[in-house]
Amino acid sequence: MMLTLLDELLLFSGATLLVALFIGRGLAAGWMVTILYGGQLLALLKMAVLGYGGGTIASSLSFEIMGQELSWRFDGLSWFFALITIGSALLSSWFSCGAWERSYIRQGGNIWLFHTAMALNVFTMLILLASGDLLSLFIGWELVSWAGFLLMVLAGGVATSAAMRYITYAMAGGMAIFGGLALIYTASGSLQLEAVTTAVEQMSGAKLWLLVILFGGGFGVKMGLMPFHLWQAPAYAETPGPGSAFLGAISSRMGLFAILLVLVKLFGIVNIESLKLPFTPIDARDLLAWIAVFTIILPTFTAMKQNDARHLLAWHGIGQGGYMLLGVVVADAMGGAGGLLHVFNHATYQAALFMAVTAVIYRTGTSDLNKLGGLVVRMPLSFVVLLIGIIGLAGLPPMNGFVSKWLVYRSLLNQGMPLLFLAAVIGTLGTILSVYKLIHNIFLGQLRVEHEHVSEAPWSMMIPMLILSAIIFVTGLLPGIPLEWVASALQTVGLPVPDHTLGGIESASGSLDMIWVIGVLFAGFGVGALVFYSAGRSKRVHQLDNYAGGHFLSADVRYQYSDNFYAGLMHLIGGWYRGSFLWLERSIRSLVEFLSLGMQGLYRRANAEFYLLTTALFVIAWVVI
Amino acid sequence: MIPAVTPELILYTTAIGLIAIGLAGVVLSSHLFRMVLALVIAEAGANLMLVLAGYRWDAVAPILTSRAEPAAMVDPVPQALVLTAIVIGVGIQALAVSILIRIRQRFATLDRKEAAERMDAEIAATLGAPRDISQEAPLGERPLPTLPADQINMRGDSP
Amino acid sequence: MSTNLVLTIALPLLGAFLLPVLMRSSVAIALWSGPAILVYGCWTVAELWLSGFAQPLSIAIGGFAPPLGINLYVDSLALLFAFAVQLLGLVFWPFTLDQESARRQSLMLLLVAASTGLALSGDLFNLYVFYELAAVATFGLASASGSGAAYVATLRYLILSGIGSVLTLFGIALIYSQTGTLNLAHLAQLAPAQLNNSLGLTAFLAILIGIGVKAELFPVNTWVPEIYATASTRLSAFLAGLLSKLALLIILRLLLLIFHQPEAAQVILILGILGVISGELAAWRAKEMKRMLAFSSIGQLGMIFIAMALPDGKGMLAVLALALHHLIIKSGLFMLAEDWGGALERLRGSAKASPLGAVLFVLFSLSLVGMPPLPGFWAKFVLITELAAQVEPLYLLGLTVFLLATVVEASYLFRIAATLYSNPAPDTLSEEIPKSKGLSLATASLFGAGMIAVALLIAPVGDGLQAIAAQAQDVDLYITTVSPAVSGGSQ
Amino acid sequence: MSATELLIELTLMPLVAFVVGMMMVLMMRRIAAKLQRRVGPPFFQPLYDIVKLHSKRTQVSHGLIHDIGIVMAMGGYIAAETLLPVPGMNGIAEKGGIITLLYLMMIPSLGLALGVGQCANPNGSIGIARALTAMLAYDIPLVIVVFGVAYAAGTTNLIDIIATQQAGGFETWGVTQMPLLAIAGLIAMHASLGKQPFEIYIAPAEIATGPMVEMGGKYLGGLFVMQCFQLYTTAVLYVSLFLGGGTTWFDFLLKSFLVLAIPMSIAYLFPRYRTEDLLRLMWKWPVMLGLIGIAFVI
Amino acid sequence: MGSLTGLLFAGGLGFMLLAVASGLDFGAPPMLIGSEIQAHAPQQTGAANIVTSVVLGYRAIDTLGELSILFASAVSAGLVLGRRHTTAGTQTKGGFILQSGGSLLFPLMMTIGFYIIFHGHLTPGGGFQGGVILAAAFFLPLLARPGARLHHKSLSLIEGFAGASFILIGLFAMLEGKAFLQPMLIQDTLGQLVSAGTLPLLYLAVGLKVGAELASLLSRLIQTEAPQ
Repeated sequence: MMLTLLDELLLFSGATLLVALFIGRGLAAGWMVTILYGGQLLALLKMAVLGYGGGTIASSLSFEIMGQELSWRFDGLSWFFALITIGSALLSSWFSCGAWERSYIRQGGNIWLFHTAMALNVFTMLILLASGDLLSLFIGWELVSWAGFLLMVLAGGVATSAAMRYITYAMAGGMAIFGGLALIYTASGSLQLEAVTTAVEQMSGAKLWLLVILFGGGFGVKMGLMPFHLWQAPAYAETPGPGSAFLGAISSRMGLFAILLVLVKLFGIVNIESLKLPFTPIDARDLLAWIAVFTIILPTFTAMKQNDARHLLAWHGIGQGGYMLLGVVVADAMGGAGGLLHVFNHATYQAALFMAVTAVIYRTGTSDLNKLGGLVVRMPLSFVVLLIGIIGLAGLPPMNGFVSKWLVYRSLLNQGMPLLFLAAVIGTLGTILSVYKLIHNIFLGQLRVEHEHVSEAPWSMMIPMLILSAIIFVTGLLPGIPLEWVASALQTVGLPVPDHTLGGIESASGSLDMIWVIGVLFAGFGVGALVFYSAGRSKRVHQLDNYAGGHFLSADVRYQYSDNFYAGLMHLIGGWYRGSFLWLERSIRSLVEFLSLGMQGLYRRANAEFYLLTTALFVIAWVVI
Repeated sequence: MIPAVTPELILYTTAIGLIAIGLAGVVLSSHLFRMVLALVIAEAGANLMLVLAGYRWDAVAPILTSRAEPAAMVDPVPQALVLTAIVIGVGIQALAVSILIRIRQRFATLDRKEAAERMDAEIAATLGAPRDISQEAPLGERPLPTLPADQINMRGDSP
Repeated sequence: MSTNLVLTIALPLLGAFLLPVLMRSSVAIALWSGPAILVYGCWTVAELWLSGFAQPLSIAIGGFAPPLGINLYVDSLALLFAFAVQLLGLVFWPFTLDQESARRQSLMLLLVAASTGLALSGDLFNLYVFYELAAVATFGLASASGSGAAYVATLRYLILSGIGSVLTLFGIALIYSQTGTLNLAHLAQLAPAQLNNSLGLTAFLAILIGIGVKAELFPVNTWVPEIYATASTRLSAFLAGLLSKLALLIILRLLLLIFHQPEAAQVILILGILGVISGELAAWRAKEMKRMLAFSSIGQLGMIFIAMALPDGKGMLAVLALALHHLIIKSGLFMLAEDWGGALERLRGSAKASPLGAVLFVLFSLSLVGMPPLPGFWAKFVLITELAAQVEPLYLLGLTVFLLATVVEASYLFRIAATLYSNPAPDTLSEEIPKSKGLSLATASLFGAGMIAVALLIAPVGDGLQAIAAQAQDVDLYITTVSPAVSGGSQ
Repeated sequence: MSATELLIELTLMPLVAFVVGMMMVLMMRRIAAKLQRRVGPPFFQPLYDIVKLHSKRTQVSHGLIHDIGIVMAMGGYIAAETLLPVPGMNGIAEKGGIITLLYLMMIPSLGLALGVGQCANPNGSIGIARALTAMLAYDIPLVIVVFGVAYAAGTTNLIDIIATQQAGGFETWGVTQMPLLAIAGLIAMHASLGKQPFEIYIAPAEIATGPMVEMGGKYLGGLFVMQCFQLYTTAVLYVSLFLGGGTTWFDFLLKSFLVLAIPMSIAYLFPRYRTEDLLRLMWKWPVMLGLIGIAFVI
Repeated sequence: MGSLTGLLFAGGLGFMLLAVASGLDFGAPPMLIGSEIQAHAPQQTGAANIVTSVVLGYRAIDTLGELSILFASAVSAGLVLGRRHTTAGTQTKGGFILQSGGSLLFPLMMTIGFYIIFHGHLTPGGGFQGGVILAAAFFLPLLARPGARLHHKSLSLIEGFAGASFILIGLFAMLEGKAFLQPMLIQDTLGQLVSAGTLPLLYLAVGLKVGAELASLLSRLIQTEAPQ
């Protein structure tokens, strides 16, 4: 049997899983797994170089079960997502080797389970990305959900309850998809990918709506779209460090992949657009776009209120997902490219950010933003990584986040969607505010006494972080490289591809050339530095040599402004954080609880025979009458 | 409209009436032994119903005699069935009564509600799970939080 | 030898009668005779299956041709369940050596014989008799634990079951007085003409409610949590795993062969939906493993009822798949619960104490909620595709409830899994943490292995089930196989 | 355009901006003086100030980030100027467009924020928190305005936007085409300058000049330079968006100074708003105006 | 309130069932298999009592099942009650008339019981009816002498072997190459005491079994139900 390139990749990934499973207890196991991830990456790149040029590569694996064909294949879209998956797994795993691993074991963690869970996640994600029909898609989907659960639940304690919440949401989403699948199967008699198109042709408006809601909702749960976003932040944040880097980078993007595959590619944006909400001018696409926008704004502003670095980042992860969906839903050349490029960009900076925070936790033992500060003098490289990460996250030049957001803005501008545009910008502004809080509270300001002797993160952690930072910068400088991948993915999905150059986008209505922009920016910095340093030498003073309104500062004085960072803003919008979604979630829970109580009561009532009698009466009365 | 009183009406009414009385008895009685008795009544009704299924006007019992020409005989099958059904009923009743004896010995009561309460309490105690539902208060008034372990037996038996 | 199949009923009965006597003379023989009989039963069924069983056959008992005498109808479905009965009888065999072991074992043998009879019998009244036999044996076994709670629970079960049998008997009487026959194949012939009316429907519903008591049909299943909480776990496993399925099988046969009225299906559908809702919701709040399993089993059986309600036997495959899946999984879970009974809180840290048990629990749970490569997924898949194909809103409601119930199910099952894997409360000693061990763990592993085997061989298993379902669905085949010929008419 | 010309343009544009910016600072101070019935500073006072600050002998640094922050603050604006076309010089405006420009203008704020943060003075941090909040306030109307203009022009390229306005004289100016947006833009611009009544983040009496609390010498000097650029950039951007840019240097500068004079005149008449009041004001009136304006545009 | 609804529901159910049942054609049943059995029973089973031929021939396995149920309930009762034997010795003995009446009736009842069993294939009656009388015969002295105990060992022996012989007779038919429980006709002597092949043997087994079963059940009940 000839192994196709996809087979090789999957075998490699399976082998990684087996290695983690069987020899994952040894200390060298982490390195071995990392190397195997590298092998997967090579296999993936080999695929791009050798066998795949916009077409698809089939796997030689296929089944027929109960009359259903199951097959797996790779195309441009899968490749793009697989690249991010394997890349982030490689770096996260690398990050986890050595120092972090040892400290994890010291704290009673099960490193074997961790490596296995990571490998399992990667493997299942590849399976999902390779799915060649709806059934294999669903299978992959569920596998990914449960693999994610495994990774999330590792840390125990708070993580367990977060993971439990996750699995309830994920199951609900999975069941929605299951229902959608059944609808399609009924309409078309098949679960091949083409069946969706057939089903769409046959179905009426109401059923199509149902289908869009089922699929959109189901996939949206994984993306953390509103109103299904509550689970994500705690679940990702409480995962052991490298795990949260990995999850934050790619896990929830599986939802976007599925949306792209099912709703955009198979369903067709046109069909979605043709679904009108009765009595309103809104169609299903607008609805999705607005959901995306709310997903941008609300989690971003929730992030602003977080006092734990990991939670803050995780909340942003949800918000950034909104940009991706927004771009994809707008579905013109720039929007699609922006959405997909943002997947890549987000993966890079989110992983870098989580790693930096993990490095801080590794050294200081806490990620509480009110218990840190001033670490820049002790961990300068970590600071740089975090800085690069937050510039990317906030979408400012010169990092890669800017390019993808620029594309999304441009598409909204071109399509004339002012409110969505405005909302997207509000999201960005909110991001800037909260990431400043992040970097300020960790790295700037007063260094605490207990962190006086903290040293820089070990190199085993530093190198992947630096690699990621480099990627963030380089893909910001030369967005043409990832855009090439994005273009191939866009073609697969059937969306238009923008004209792109190495430095950015070529367009009649306003181009972007990052090489120039970054060039002048750095030239400007150079000039600024020239002006600045040409003046007299400055004297480095102690951090407590500071203006204190006439008081003398000493080491025991807590002189850091961290709590309630945006007091003025919160004074105005604080009242809007009513936790309506939490309330909703809780009330659903209470409802189930109440019903459950009722049902138990039903079964515990003394007079069981009464039920029998009544049932018999009603049933027979129904027949007779 | 009053239907004409025919033999079949009387017979069917008796059979079904027995079932209905039995069922009502089971539902209404608050004493376990009476429930068993009501069950016996209901069974009698069902058996009667079964016998009626095989009845023929002007027919004799299905036993061959030396007479040359056999007269019309009633259906023998339901009779055999009823025979079986009755014995089954007896077996079940005997078992029920023996269980009743034990319940009375254990719980010193045959009141339906009380016995159920005791059962719940005992289950809860043996399983170590808190008992969260009382059978007496209506749904809305039941205590939502779980009872602490030391209080489980407070409402149940204190022998 | 197909007629040997009768022995799978007769020998356990013989063994049951003789066991108490044997016990007096030789403990060793008595101890091993039961398992030997069951092994022989397994072997008989398996041999028939392996010797190229293709066409269903009918075995006349006493040599009387079917409509007059009683026949056993043997098709793949019946054979499958007969095998399951014998096997599970063996697996759940009460290997105790105490004073009452003879009684218990003989009751178990009776239960096995009755269950086999339920799987095979082709006569309505005979089914009733076996049903009652199974019931009485169950009462005995359920009360055997000797606690006061067990007695009360058994009595309540007994009374409920008693009313059920009254109703069943009433239904049989109605059918007999309408058609004059009791043979299922014969009834299937006559049904379109004589039972396709409100009378036939009433008879069916009476039987449905009666038999539904065992099949955990809502709302005549209130006995379930009590009995499962008080009876021995092995019995619970047998009841939840197998006996309920046999009751289902009877209802299914009746529905397929005799009662084609849409109302019949609708009633089953509604009750099934209510069963799913009530069971799964009640399980959500259960604080204790056995009771949770009891409620969950009510919910699962509700799902099977929903499948059964699909018109024209379309749900046959789904019923079969769900039933067999539930059989394996619930039996396994109950075996785990044998050591893990009691408040859920106590289970904290059990995964460390017995890793295999915890892994099995997670696997079973995953399959139960339908995680894809595991068999549960395929069973659910078959069901929902059929459900979605229906146009009637009630079926779609069933679909919705089914999907939502799965979410609830995942939620409570994994709450337990999380408890298992969480760290024990600080003040508990390691000896206090319940461990899953010994025989029950081995049995659970057996079921786990079975489940994994099915998952790996899903394609052939699926094809096999499809064949079985197709055969069971074929009413004409049933009639021609039994060929109930009555020369003269009535009078 | 040859590389040399481009290089010259890229050098000249920031220089011009710096010079003009200094004059704008001067104008601002003069207006303040007039309103407060003072004489006001001499013409070269801004230059003197910069030179003086840079040549101070005590230069207190709180660490590398403190320095880098100032560098970023200046460098960001210097880069931004090259994206802002002036008469005769387009720089690299077509390679970035207005969105890039807006984002580049945030870099100095970020730099400043980093630098201030490093100082470990809560007054500074509070000031930055307030400044960022203020940014959240005024950027929303500003973005609406930018969207409206860009959508009306059908491009994000500032050169094209200016060209469309100049095509038909005064009638095609943004301010006549989109008066509501122009008003909203003016308010937003005023706020973005951080002058009274929107200077809560400095609040000298309350938080000791906020961000500037630890700044002295060349640090303050850097900020001074930054302010020059800021005034210039804001004014020119407004001119480019609404007043048809400049065909000649004369009308270009005239428009720029005039535009800037309006908020300056208002600024010194008002006390300051609290942060939340600033937010409320910005989110209410300019946003409303802007949205109505956009509605007209679309 | 609950009891009122219960009553109403039960009444309603009865009414509904009545409405349904009134559709039946009373007194003229279809008798599909009934008449068929009537026609063939004498040849196939050789029993003059057609009910007997149904019970032991056509539906013999029902009867086996029914025996098993009785057995099961006896065993279950044994399980339930067998844990503790409280002697009923504290009870007052019955009077002289009661005691001697019981002794007097015992042989009579035994005779009648066995008579009914042995003529089950000819006349009304049979194993069940006779078995019950046998049980009563044993039970009567027990009532008269509360302290007396039945011999459980022998009872259970009878129980076991009677049931087993029923099955063994059926299995014997299989050994002969016939179907399970197929009646083995020796000769066609309809109406004779020794006729109907194995049916009387089966009825004997049934009778003994029922008698033993009921006797042991009742004696268990009476032994356990002692005042505490």
